[in-house]
Amino acid sequence: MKKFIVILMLAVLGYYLGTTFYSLGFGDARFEHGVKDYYLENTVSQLNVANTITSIIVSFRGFDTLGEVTVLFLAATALGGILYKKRHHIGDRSVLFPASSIVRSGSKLLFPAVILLGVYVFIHGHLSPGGGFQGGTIVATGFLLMLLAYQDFTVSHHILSFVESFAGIFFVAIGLLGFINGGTFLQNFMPVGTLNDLFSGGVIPIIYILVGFKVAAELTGLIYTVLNEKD
Amino acid sequence: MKHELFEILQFGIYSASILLILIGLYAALTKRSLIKIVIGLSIIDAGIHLLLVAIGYINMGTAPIFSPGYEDAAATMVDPVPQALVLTAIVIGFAVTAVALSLVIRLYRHHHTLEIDEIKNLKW
Amino acid sequence: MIYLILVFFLLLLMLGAAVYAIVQKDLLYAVIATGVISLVLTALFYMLQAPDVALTEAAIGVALTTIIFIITIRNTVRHEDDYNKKDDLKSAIE
Amino acid sequence: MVGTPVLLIAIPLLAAFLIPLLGMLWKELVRIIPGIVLAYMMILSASLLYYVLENGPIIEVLGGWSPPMGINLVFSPLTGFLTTIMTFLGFIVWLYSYRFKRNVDFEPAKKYFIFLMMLVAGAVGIVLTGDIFNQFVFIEIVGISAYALTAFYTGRNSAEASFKYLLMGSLSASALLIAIAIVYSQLGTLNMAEIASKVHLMDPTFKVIAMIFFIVGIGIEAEMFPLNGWAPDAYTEAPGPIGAAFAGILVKAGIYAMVRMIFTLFDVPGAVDFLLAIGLVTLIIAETAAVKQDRLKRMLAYSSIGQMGLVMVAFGIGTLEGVYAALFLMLNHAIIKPLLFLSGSYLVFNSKDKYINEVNGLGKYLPITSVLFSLGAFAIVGLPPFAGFWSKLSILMAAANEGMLLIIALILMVSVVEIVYYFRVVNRIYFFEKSKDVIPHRPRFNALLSMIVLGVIILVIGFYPDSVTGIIHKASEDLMNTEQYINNVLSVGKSLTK
Repeated sequence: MKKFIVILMLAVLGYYLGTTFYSLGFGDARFEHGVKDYYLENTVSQLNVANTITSIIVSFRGFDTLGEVTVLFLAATALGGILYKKRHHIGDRSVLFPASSIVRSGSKLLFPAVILLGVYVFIHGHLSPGGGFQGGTIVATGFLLMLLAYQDFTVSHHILSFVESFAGIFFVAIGLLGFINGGTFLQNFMPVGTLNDLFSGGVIPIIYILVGFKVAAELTGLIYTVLNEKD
Repeated sequence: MKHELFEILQFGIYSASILLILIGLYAALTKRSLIKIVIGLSIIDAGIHLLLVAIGYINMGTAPIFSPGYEDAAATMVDPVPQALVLTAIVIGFAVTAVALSLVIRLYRHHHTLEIDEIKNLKW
Repeated sequence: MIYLILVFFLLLLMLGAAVYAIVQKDLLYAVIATGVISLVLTALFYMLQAPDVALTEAAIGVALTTIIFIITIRNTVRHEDDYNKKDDLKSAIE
Repeated sequence: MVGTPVLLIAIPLLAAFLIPLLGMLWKELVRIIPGIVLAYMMILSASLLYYVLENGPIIEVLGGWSPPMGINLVFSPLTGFLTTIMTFLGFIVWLYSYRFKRNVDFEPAKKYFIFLMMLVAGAVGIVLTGDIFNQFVFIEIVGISAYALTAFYTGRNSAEASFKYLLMGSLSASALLIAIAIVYSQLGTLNMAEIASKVHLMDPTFKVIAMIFFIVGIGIEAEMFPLNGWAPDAYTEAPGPIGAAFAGILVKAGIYAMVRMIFTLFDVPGAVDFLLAIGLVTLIIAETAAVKQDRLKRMLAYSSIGQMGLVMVAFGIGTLEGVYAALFLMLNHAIIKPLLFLSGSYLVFNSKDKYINEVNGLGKYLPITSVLFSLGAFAIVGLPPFAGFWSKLSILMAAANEGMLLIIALILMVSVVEIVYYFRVVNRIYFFEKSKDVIPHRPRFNALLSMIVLGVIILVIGFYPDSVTGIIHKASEDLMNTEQYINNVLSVGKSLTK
């Protein structure tokens, strides 16, 4: 009976969603002068950043990213809080059986390459697709690979929380620095170099590298907490 | 012929994302196992992200990146704003899923079962 | 034309993976199906000219979400309507 | 002027990132820093509100990009009024729970204070921001810290209550995202002021459907009737002071988001009557459910939902007096309900299931707490000398001007129901014998101080209401005329573009 009501409700919801989005049109410009035209013009002229999405995320809507980084910080802290166990009986790693030799040798080889890729992605955030979030996640998967392959590979919680806190503090500090010459919070106060070279876009690459460090440290800590959960 | 093909593409992507949302909602509301409910939630998220990006697509558009050869291709670029929103939404969806799964582990620690009916000792 | 066929194939694959993820009783396969959905979504984002989002979906949707689900299954129960402790995963392997 | 509105959100974030570090140096710092930060936020928002009441709203531009392009914060009489209430309440809850977490060892206590500070900062963010997607991000911040706080105790039910809350919260987030997708695809902008000015260009069917998704999304946060299944469980399972924080801060932000969306963003005519209808349904269902409860905290939770229903009814009347009455009721509810939660949690401190009959005869053992609890009970019911009387009177007058006799009858009937279940508890405190196995727990000094401060404010508003009515009149005018809101925000845009 309950399933029938749910299916009925879903049919109604699907009908309304369908009619709305089909009549909404696909692939044609629906509004004449929206916000995107301003963004597309000004990423090159005022910020000299090649990747428009990075300039939107860090400079035009930088406050969103600050909230975004806080959401990840809160999720990592919440995970630590919810799965909290007394210090003395932290479970050993809940990996069922030791990794086979292929995984062990392979991951020793792959680990530096994955970290290098992650760092490359978040350093070139403002030139090529990618950025702080993507690069940080790739670095976290690198650490995950080592955590799964080697039982004795441990990541010290102190270093992780140091990196995480320092990256967060510098991000807010750069935001506050925006006030110095009469500007506003998160304003781009650095000179904006030339388009398509590494040091273009003023504050934007610095903020995105900090976000990359923070996301990498947070997700590694998050996975480490969940992984050491064997009760 | 080109425009007619494009209509089918539009129909396909919109209906796929709406179907994903409906499948996810069905799982979240009717399935009994907690992990299945969280899977349903992440499927709803996937559907919505596809919907948001499909909103910003412009016919024959290019990616909104001014790489060396495309400095002045601003006119034919796809709308970058929904992509920026989806990037934030994906990370938020992941954070909520991680918190949900930690709660599932905590519930399992107490009740040693993942069936939502056995855990229902909070009444309306 | 080829482009259209490819997109339709990917859409059908994604919807099939979604239904499989819901119906499958063994949670491990259901979670892998969720990973497949994210994988296909990455390809679709790439076709919709959204490279940043494709990279994020690949990094977070496929890699980390699947891993966190599998670790949770590792700590709780493998089959959907199963009550006993989680040693059935070891028995299933031997 | 001590600073700009953005510091209200930037400083708590900075402190939240600092606490794990400083916690390693000296354990006590983890308890002191949130207090300093919340006190600073309270003083800053009070001084900004004083400034704004004199010379018009402050529009804070972020990232150097003028409003329609960048994100902006709007510190107007309405948002300033709500921000000051929330930061004040955050400080009171911190003061109450400063020693409260002594028995819990260091790690969870650190997280408790971080989540409390982020709950307040997120709610302030929801109220101040002028951008719908930014509001969505802040709703998520408040959401995650609320899930973590609900699951704080390692008891049997807290994880389940938190999971149910998370399930509803993520469905609301999905509904909000769909609504944002529809609005953005039609108007090309995410800024509230520009949406309000361009909304007439939108096709009416899209407008109604976007509004429905918005109402479903924000309704879960603002505890509307069909969507507040999570609220009673979350209030009861959360620690005592957090129940007060939920009732005082989280629900206010939800109601503000709902009202801003209905009054300013969309001008769909039927929305205000819908708000009236939903508010009435929420009021009646919650109050009747509250009578049946035998646990103190669940009863307070239902009463809080009922009060929010009454606020929605007041907003639903739609006139200036209606909005004035609603804001006055929000202020009173934000002061009285936390007092009831805080004193109530001391009355049933040592009992596992917190039954009401464990409160018998505590009048002799916890004199001050029970006096404060009964003061709160008299105030919320609306007896003359206390604060609640004025707000209920203003609602009845607003309804009378509109000739809604049915609503007046319903509100009076519900007040009678409230009197029944509150006085039932008060007379148990004083006129029943204490049973042997109940061990009263004397509140510590800081908890007592925070409760007394709330009690004094109730008396001050009760005897001298026009200390606050001036602010509320300005705030209600600020909400009613949307053109002024649009001109303020977009004019800053014109002047700033270089």
